[in-house]
Amino acid sequence: MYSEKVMEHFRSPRNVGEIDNADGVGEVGNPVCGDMMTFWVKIENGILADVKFKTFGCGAAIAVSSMVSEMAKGRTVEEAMKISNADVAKELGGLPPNKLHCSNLGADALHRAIENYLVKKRKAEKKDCHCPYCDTPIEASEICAPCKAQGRN
Amino acid sequence: MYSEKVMEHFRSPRNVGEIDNADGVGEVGNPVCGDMMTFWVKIENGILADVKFKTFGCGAAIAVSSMVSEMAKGRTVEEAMKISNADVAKELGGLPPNKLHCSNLGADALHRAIENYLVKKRKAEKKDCHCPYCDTPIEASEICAPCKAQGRN
Amino acid sequence: MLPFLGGDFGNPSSLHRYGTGPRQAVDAARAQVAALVNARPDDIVFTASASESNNLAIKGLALSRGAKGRHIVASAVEHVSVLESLKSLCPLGYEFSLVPVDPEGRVEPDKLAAAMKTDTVLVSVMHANYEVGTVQNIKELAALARRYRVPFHSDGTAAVGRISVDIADLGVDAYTFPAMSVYGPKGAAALYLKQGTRIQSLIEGGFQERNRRAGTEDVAAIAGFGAAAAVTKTKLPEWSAAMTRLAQRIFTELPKKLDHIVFTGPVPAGRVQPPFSSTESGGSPSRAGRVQPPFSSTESGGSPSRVPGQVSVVVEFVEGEAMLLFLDDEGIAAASGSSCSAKTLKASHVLLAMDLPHTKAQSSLVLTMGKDTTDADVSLFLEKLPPIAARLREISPLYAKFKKGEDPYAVKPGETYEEHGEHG
Amino acid sequence: MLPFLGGDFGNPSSLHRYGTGPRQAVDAARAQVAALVNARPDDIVFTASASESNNLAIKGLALSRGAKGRHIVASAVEHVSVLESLKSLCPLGYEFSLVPVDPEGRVEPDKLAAAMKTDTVLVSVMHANYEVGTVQNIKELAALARRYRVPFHSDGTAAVGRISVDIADLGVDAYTFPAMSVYGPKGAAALYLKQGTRIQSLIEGGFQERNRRAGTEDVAAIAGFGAAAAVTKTKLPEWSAAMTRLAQRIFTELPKKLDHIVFTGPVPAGRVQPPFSSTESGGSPSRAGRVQPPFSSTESGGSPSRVPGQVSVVVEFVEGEAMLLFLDDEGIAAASGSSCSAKTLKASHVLLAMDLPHTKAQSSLVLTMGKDTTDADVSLFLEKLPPIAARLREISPLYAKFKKGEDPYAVKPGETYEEHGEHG
Ligand SMILES: Cc1ncc(COP(=O)(O)O)c(C=O)c1O
Ligand SMILES: Cc1ncc(COP(=O)(O)O)c(C=O)c1O
Repeated sequence: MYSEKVMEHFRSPRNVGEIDNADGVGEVGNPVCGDMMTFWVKIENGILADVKFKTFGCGAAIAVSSMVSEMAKGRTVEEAMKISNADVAKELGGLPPNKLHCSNLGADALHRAIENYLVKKRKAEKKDCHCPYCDTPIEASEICAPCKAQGRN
Repeated sequence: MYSEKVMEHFRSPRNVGEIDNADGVGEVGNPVCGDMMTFWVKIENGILADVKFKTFGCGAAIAVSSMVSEMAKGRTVEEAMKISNADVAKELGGLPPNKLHCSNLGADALHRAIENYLVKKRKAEKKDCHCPYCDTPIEASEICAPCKAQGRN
Repeated sequence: MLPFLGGDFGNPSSLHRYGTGPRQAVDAARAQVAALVNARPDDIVFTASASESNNLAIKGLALSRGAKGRHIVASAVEHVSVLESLKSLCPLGYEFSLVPVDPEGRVEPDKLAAAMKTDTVLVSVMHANYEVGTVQNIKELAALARRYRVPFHSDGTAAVGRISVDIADLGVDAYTFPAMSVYGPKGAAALYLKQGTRIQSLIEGGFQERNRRAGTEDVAAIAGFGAAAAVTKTKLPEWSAAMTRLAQRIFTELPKKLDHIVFTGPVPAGRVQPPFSSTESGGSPSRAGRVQPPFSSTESGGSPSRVPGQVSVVVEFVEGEAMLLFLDDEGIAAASGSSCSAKTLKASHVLLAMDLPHTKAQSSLVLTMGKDTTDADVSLFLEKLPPIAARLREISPLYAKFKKGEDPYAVKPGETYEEHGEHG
Repeated sequence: MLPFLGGDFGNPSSLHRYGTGPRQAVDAARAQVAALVNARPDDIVFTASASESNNLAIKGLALSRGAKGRHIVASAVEHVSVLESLKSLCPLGYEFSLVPVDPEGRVEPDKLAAAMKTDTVLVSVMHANYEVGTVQNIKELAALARRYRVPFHSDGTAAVGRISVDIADLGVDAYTFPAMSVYGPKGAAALYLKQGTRIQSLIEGGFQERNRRAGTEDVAAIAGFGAAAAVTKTKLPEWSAAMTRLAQRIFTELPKKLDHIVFTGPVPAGRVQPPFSSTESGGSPSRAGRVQPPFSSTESGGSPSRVPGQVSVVVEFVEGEAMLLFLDDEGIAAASGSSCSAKTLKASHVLLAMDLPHTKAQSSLVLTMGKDTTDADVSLFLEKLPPIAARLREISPLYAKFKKGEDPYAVKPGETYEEHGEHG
């Protein structure tokens, strides 16, 4: 059912664990749904110096988390934010159709952790609320309405 | 599907043929239905001295005809009239449920041939219409109403 | 070693290793079966019998279109599993029309078109008839249905394994064929369902067969089906040629050895079909002494009008089942459309639909050859049938009447013409 | 030698000799299968799978009683083939009520009685549950239905081959069981139908199976079913005892090797069920720390309340499918009720019906022993599961939270509780 690559990442997941005093933490999913992922990121000079995760979920969820952590590590924040679900599934040599949603979760969890970092960073620097993407104070700009609507900050 | 006895009578039916100048002839069934039987009887001193038949029909129909002819031969007219469908099926060691109607046909054909003889005999002797069973002129008696109703004379 | 059963041991749908071998076996068979009929593997649904495939097709396609309409068109010569499926839909508000066939069993496109209504949601016409061998021009009929935007199902049970079937070319939406058509095991059959065809399942529950047929797959039977399909794909031309030649021997030689016989269904090129020994009410007079139009194996649509290796013949004055029993004694397996040989005790609806009178249907004999049928088998049949027929004619009151110059089929006054299902 | 195919070669329904062997084989198997469950051979209908038997029973019994009423009662823990059959009847004007079960999966007679309506025409309650092993008191439930003069069907797939089944004693009108329950081949199953029970066929056409299921019989699979049933009849007491003992080892030994586990379904006599590691909304508080009532193998109705050889357990903080994959690596086949391990991506409706919270259902593990399961297999499982669970807990964010004293299942504000079928 799973490709060899998926099974390999499932059996020996990379980057499992937590980062103490992480720069960003992101959690997606829910144990009710059967999948839950938490990502921790350490960021140095705009680069993901370390990425760790913990996952409660099926073989695909664990393999996806592992693959995402590998793909993200060493990348710039901008590059990491661009890692898409499709990229993850492709790197894993494909996923069974009914497990594709797991790849969504993995990328989402990473992005949440990075956003968490960006928000914290803005807050520390400017002490007010900025859109994590466009770097504009949220009260000041209309263009961030979508971000706001999604509750991203 | 068929018992050995049925197959034996089917393969070597007894009394096949016609009787020239038979005392009685009876025909039942119809080629449309898939079964048709004709019986011929020769009657001497109230006894069925000879019985012959021809049958268009399935294995059961042929075996039944053969068995009926054997059971009837040498019997008195009264005895032969009492041969029932159940008797025939029993003598044959049973018939498949969907072939039981064939045993009806066989006894019926014999009875028709005998009735045909009785009617001819009455006609010849008395030149009027008598009930073949009770020997009473039909116009004269009420007790033969059932026979009349069945159109037996 | 896999110590536990996992709830569904050796089940192709299951996650664990036990499942891997069986799933691969089923998928390999699916590819082989699809290749035989030029279909996409994903469009093959495995079932347990041609009857199940037909039930699934008729009920499933009709029920899933109930909101659009509830009228179905089928030919009058379909297998009972199609006809009974149609009847079962009547209490649910469905109606059906049976398209008549010509005296050789063919569905004429005009007649099919005439049966179509605005609320027709399904057309079903079998590819070949199991009883008289007639091959329909499915390509033309399916194109006609397509013009009405109505899905088209064809029962290919008697066609697959005898003629080469290209489902893509035929243009059908659904197509039935069992493993037995390719000498595969009992217990496996296919329903081809064109990609995107909506259908309501007959057996519901698990997600096997892409949600179209629940229940643990019969892996062994399916694998056997696949293997048999693969062999058939290579061997078919050879087998067909052999069966055609053997059947031709019967068409040519039997009339020389036995009188008062009439072949039914499309009869090979140029043969003069002898007339029935007597005409009667219900018998179409045009049948008497007609010259059969020649047919070649590249007739319309490239398909022959008769399947290879199929012979059906009326042996007059003799009842079908009685012939079968004596043939069986000689080691010859045959079938008949007579009422006595049918569980229903009704004469074959196929023969009656071809305008053959009841009395003649009772005398039918059907021979179906297989890949292993030999010249010796045919010779045995040609040798044994005439004495069997003679023996049965000797005891037949019909033959006696015929010989005396009487009409053996004359209707006696007051006779009712019910078949003997009613007697019992 | 039988040179011709006779239209239906080697078909048990056919007249000629080819048919004789197969027909005898089918009838012999029918007697063997009937003997296993103390039924009349004529009351056994052969089908191709338990799913088909269930579909035939539910749809066939309900449809043939549509004029009388259109309400059906079933338990909430039925197999999908029953549940989907029920759903398929809704567009035809049928309704159904699902009777809830107690936390050990049992249907209480009072609850069944409460679900009955004046227009109820069918009751269906499975004999044993495949996922949590609960055995229902069918005798009592069937007697209840009989008082309402409503036919009673039971799915015995998980009971036959594990406990001794006496259909006459159970008093049911219809009973499903596949060959696989007795280690027979895939492709054969039975539906027992009490003499005189009206039913509409699912697969219509020919007259096979006394007109209750059309299609050429899968003689090989049916013969295998018969042989397997005969062996099971003699061996069952021995097999059951062995499986019971092996399961008991897991019930006794696993808690000593692995913490934070909870057995589901009826748990053997006198064991203290550990409480869940955290209570939460939806989890019934009565579950925490309850002492399991003892059960013996001669509980009400003489049947044990759990099938031999069935173990179901929640391994907290670990997702089911992940455990299955690692167990598979060790050669151990298991199943899970987690949503990720289901094709539907929904957590087991059986576990949820037993009031187990979603979060716990995701961590379920189901072990089903067979006659060939050995002590070594059980030891292997007892040895391998704890490190697998430990490894997965190590990467589980839930376990991390639990260890930090947080509630791992706390609901975050704004979270929606949809299962992940919705994500994809
Ligand atoms: C209780 C029960 N009923 C029915 C079925 C369906 O069996 P099949 O897939 O063989 O049709 C199963 C399968 O596991 C089952 O456990
Ligand atoms: C044309 C056709 N369709 C369907 C069937 C049904 O086949 P089965 O009994 O294997 O289901 C037959 C059987 O002879 C057939 O000839």
